[in-house]
Amino acid sequence: MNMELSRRQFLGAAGAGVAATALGALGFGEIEAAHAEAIRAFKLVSTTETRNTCPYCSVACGVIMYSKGDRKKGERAEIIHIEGDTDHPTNRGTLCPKGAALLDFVKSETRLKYPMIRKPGSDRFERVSWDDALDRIARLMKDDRDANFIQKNKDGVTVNRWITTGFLAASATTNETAWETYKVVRSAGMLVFDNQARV
Amino acid sequence: MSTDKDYHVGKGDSVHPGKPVTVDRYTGGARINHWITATSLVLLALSGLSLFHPRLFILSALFGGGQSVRAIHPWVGVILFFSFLGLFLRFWKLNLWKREDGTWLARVRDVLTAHDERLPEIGKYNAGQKLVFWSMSVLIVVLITSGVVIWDQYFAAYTTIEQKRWALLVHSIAAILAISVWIVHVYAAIWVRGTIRAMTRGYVTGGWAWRYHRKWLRELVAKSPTKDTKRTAAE
Amino acid sequence: MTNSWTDIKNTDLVVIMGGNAAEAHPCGFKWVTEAKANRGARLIVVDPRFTRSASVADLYAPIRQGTDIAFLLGVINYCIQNEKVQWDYVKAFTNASYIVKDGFAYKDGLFTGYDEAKRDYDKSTWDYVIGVDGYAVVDDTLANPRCVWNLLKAHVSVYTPEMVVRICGTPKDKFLKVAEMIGECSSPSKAMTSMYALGWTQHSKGSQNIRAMAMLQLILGNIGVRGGGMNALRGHSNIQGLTDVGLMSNLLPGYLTLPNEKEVDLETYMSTRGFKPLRPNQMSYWQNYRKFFVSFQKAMWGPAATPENDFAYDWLPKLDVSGYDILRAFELMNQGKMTGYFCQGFNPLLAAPNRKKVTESLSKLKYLVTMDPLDTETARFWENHGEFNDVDSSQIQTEVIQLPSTCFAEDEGSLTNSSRWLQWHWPGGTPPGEARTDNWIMAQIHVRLKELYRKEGGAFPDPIVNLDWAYADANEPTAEELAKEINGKALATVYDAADPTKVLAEAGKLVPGFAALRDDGSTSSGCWIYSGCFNENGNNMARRDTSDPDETGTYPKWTFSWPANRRILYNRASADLNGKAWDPSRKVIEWDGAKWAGYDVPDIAPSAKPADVGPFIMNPEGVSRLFSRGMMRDGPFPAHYEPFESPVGNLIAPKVRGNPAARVFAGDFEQFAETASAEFPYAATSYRLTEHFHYWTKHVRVNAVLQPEFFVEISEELAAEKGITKGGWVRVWSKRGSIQAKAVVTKRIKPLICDGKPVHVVGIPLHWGFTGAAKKGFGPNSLTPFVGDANIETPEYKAFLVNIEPIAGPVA
Amino acid sequence: MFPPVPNPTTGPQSPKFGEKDLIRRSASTVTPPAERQTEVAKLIDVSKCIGCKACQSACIEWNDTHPELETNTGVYENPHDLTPDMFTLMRFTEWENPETNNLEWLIRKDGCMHCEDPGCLKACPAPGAIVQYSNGIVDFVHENCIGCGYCIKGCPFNIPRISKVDHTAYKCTLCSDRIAVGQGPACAKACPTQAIVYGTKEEMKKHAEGRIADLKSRGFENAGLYDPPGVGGTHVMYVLHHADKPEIYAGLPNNPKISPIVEAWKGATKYAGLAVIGVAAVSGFLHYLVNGPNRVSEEDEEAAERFTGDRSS
Repeated sequence: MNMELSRRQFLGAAGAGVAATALGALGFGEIEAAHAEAIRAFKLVSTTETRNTCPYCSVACGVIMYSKGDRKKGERAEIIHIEGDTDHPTNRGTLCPKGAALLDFVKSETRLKYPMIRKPGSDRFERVSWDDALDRIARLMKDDRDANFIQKNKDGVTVNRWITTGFLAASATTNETAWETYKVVRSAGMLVFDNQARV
Repeated sequence: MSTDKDYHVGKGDSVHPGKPVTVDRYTGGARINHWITATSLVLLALSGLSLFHPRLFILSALFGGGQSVRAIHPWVGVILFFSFLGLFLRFWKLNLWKREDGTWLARVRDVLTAHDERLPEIGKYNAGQKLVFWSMSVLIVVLITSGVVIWDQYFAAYTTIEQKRWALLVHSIAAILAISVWIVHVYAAIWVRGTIRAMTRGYVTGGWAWRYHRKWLRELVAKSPTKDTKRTAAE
Repeated sequence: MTNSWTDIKNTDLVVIMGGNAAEAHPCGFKWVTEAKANRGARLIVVDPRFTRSASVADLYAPIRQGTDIAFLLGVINYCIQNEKVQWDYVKAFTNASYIVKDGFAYKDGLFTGYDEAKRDYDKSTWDYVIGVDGYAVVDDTLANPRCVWNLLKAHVSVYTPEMVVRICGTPKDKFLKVAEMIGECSSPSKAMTSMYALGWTQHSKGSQNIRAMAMLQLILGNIGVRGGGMNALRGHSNIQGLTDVGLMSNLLPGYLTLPNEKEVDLETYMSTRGFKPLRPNQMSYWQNYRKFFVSFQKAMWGPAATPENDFAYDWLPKLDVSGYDILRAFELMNQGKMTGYFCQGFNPLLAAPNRKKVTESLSKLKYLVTMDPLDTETARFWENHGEFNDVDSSQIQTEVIQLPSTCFAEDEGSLTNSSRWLQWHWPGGTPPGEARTDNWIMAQIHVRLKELYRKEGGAFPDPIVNLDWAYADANEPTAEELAKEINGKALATVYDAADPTKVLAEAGKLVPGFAALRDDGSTSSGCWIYSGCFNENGNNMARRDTSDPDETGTYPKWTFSWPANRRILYNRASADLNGKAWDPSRKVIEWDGAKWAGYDVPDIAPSAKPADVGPFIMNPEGVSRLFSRGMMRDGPFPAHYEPFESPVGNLIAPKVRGNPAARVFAGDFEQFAETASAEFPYAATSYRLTEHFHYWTKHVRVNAVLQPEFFVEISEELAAEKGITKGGWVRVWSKRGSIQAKAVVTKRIKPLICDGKPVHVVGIPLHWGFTGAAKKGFGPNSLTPFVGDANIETPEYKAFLVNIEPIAGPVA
Repeated sequence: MFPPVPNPTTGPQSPKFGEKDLIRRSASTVTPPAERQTEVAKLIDVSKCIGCKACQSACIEWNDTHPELETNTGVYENPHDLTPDMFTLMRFTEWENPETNNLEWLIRKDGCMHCEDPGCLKACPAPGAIVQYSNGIVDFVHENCIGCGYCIKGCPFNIPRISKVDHTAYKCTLCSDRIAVGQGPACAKACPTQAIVYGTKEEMKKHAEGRIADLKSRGFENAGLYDPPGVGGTHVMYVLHHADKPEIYAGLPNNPKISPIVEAWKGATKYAGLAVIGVAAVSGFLHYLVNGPNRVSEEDEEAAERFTGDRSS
């Protein structure tokens, strides 16, 4: 190990990557040999890298996700490791205890996989298809909007507001999702609209 | 009818007149007990030594590798402990120190040069055997105690690391001594011909008893019933 | 943040107050460590608890939660009394010399114009004297007793060190040391940075906490300079973005505001916006308001927004109240006035105050829709989890639809961090099961609703059916399409206003930035302040150039920083009236005789002469405000008010309870413990721990391991008094609820002596609930009061009253 | 800023060190390499540490361990101790400085120190279960480990832990797999404040000097480097604000060395022991050569017959 190399790599010498691959042909066997006794095989070898941003706090540290399979090639991609991006000016590769455990967020056992519906009075969720869930939502919205939309206030001023259905926007969705959400919510005339800025 | 002399003879010891005279020295139970102890002691020595010195690690192969040595050794230790406890209960009385033992010991030169005629008459055990008995008793207690302290798989939580360090040291030293005592024990049995038979067949010849443990023989004869069934060496 | 995380390395003094950067923003805190290690910067932490930030501080001063204004006005008073003022800066760049209307006064904790019934002010006197020339009257000598500076001097004079100590419980020597260290930063060659977060915002006077420090920073001349600034650490990864894009009841994107129902048409609406300059030569940038508004309307409704229909002005809903924030939403729900509610990645059951009220409110809905990658408590508010969620499902008639969304690793787009950097990220993993992106989900909702209106007609369908939805795939707009829409497009060719021969943007092209936006409908832009993020140069948010000339920490080519890729706001203020840097070693931009140039994009017209044009271009004055005119609901100066639940009365104005201008709903006043309550004697505060992030990471095995179980923190003194043992169980209850927790007994919390009597602090971390990998637990919000900040309604999570007792253990 | 740990490259690479660089191998001898690799070290600056546990998190993720979910026992340490699945642990101490009366929250990252003279390796009976590379890394080789726990007794810092699952010893590897391919340890890369830095031991010592100077300027006269000579120095070092009393940092040993008991056991006893056994065996053998067997003579038998005969006729 010598720091010269690591500094070079930090400066992002793309060549290093190439060189490493070139070494691969003869180098890989060596790794196996060397690892046979003690040193674990480097687990990121021949994984796909993807740049992302930590979704937690607003320091917004750069992270690199390592996956088996490449989404860009339309493959199924399974993320096997996430660590800080040293090229990122703010975090310089460092991560906090949350960021350093992002893999377990992606793979959390309580990640949601299917749309669910809980009927009034029921004590459980039941799985539904996306179509049924979304049609149901649109129907519920329209019925409420049609029933409670206020076009003019008592002074006859056009107010076009809908205040019986509200929307609580997230805090980790992208700006693009936020903008799309804004369009959808405002165009429907919703005023009960807030985000997590306050909490 | 027990007298103060009784404790020179063991349960089941008896003499059979004839040509040659035979003398029962160990019952079947005693012999089984002894051999269990012996086997476990050997296994312990071998497995223990494999962890004691790198050069001897090869011995662990006999047990299927270091992991199994680590797993087996303490359990064999437990077997040894209880098995030896059996021997102890059988023989501790007979191994109590006697006046003549001092004299015998004082003439150890004659012992080693086989001038048994110059030695005092000895009961069932001579001082040497008694020393082996008592040292083994002490060492095995030390070994089992220190052994439990370093039996991390089950007892790690009960002692400090410093205590475990001491235990390791004590355990290895005690083991060395035990092995040495064992060597003496085994050698003596080989050197004094006719001894091993006592632990294999359970009896010795009258001559053997007369030569090495005359006092024991006298007492056996004294307490033996007036008539005794003859037995030939042929049996 | 006015500055950026990386800029903090340039500071000489870091004041962490109202936040806990080391604990909540460790990787940002790195730059504090760098400043300490490389330029000998000092770190001050002022907090009720000895936090992780305090563990590496040079000076820690304890303070009772909710008394920050008293502390800060105390420091301002110290600076004024001890001449620790950067005079040139204050005179040139603040409204210190502006003359205030005669009617304005402050007495007994109230400013002029208070209406107790409305809990609101008539702010007409909170303004400058306007001269015959239509400009504000100023007195550069600061001799006029009615000038802002003299009013401020008088206003803070009551906050003597003695008074601060009585109110805050801070030991006098510690307070004076803090004031002294801060005072040193009035030198132009020294910069102090303020790092704050929800420790300041989550109070009934949160906005004024921040104003108080902002005023101090102006007096020290630390705004706009490298290593200075007001740096809001912010909470979630894109809370800055969601606020910028205006996802709030009363906002339009880019901090434009939604019309209220008095603003019957576009002209009336504009009449109260687009300010004219209050001093000669000033830029008063909001003069461009109409351009941004019209471009927004075009981005919403495209061709359907025409000059004839006031660019679809009427299609925007009009407010009848100040806003429908989360607290009002749950109040309305609780009154049975709401039918449906959507939670897009938000967990109000745990995140909103007074959980009992929240549960009751959700139970009164007809339908609730949640969209989240994780199984939130809110989605299961109807499910019985014993003591952790003791509800009767059969009695709850709310229909709940839970939609699985993708997480960061599986979607694409930009997030805006607290440095105002818009950073693009790429998807690297395949979503689990049938999880879909939020873009797809929102599109589906719109498309299906629109379809129903097309088929069935119904209440005023126009804004829905005419919503501009020209995406390649109407079912799932791509992040790129949306980003371009946010940046803005030239619908007709746009020419330079100064030189009509010069084309700024060809028709159909993306606009280069907001300077190209027009108010005639020839441009569109979803969020003007983001304009420039994705222009004809490409996706600037995806830039990864790490160059940083002279290592100033600017990183001008890394992603995109709003506005206009500017890294330090008000950076013109880093230079004096001649355009030279106050501190040559801290140069950001300088006037080279013809234009402004330097490391950063000038926050001023490049040709604006330094002596003529003030640095605070968004203000019609061109200067910053020590006196905020009518901009704040609760006063043009901050004043000390106790929390609504307080262990001691208001020593400044005994008659005033809480913030007199804060909104309190009818039912909620009864739910406050009275001041110095014997029933609820302890001052509680809620906060985050470094091992967890809000209510997400309890779903993350590793973080659950690092901090597995809910606990509260108390001092050794209180523990002894109550017979509470380390690691033992306690019950903590307020007037609104009760929780059970393990007790962490620590030296890091000490009783504070306030006005002669000890105040015990009870610390209550959040993070636990009844779903996820960690042990089931409660959160502080079963206890917190249902009241918010007077200006922006952030709930008062940081200061409330509780009682505590040891218990055998939770009843299973 | 100290040069951060570089991003990994995903292409196959030849390892920077391996078998050929062993300088010590437990219960066996190795022929040391012709030239020693540059010694590496991890420097933990306690005065920069904010106790965020990012190191623990990164360690778990990189090494794919699965620590148990415990409970809160009134302290911040979680897990409560090092375990076979938790190679590093933040230890928190609330210390009131008698000189200043200020509270100091001392937070120390505990874990393997990678001693130059490793007690674990000295105590280990299994050939090749513990190895030391010429760059200073002390690593456990699980295929060779027999789970005897001798390393625990040998370690002056109470670091190794035996897994109840596979009965082998676990501890920090200094991320040998990362270092082998020119990376730094996962904890060092993650550490938000660079309280953990990694490089050559010389670089680390130089970096420490600067840190110590800064601490002295802040009134910590006794700030210093913890690189205990008792174990020949370590490849994980601390910068302490109170280097004069390391014990206040959750019992960091003051001048640690391999326990004399272990030295005695693994030193003198080992040889003396075999000697004793040898002597016993040999002397028996010689005695036999000299004296031959000790036989019962005919006379003895007759005497016995006579004796028993008299009594029983």
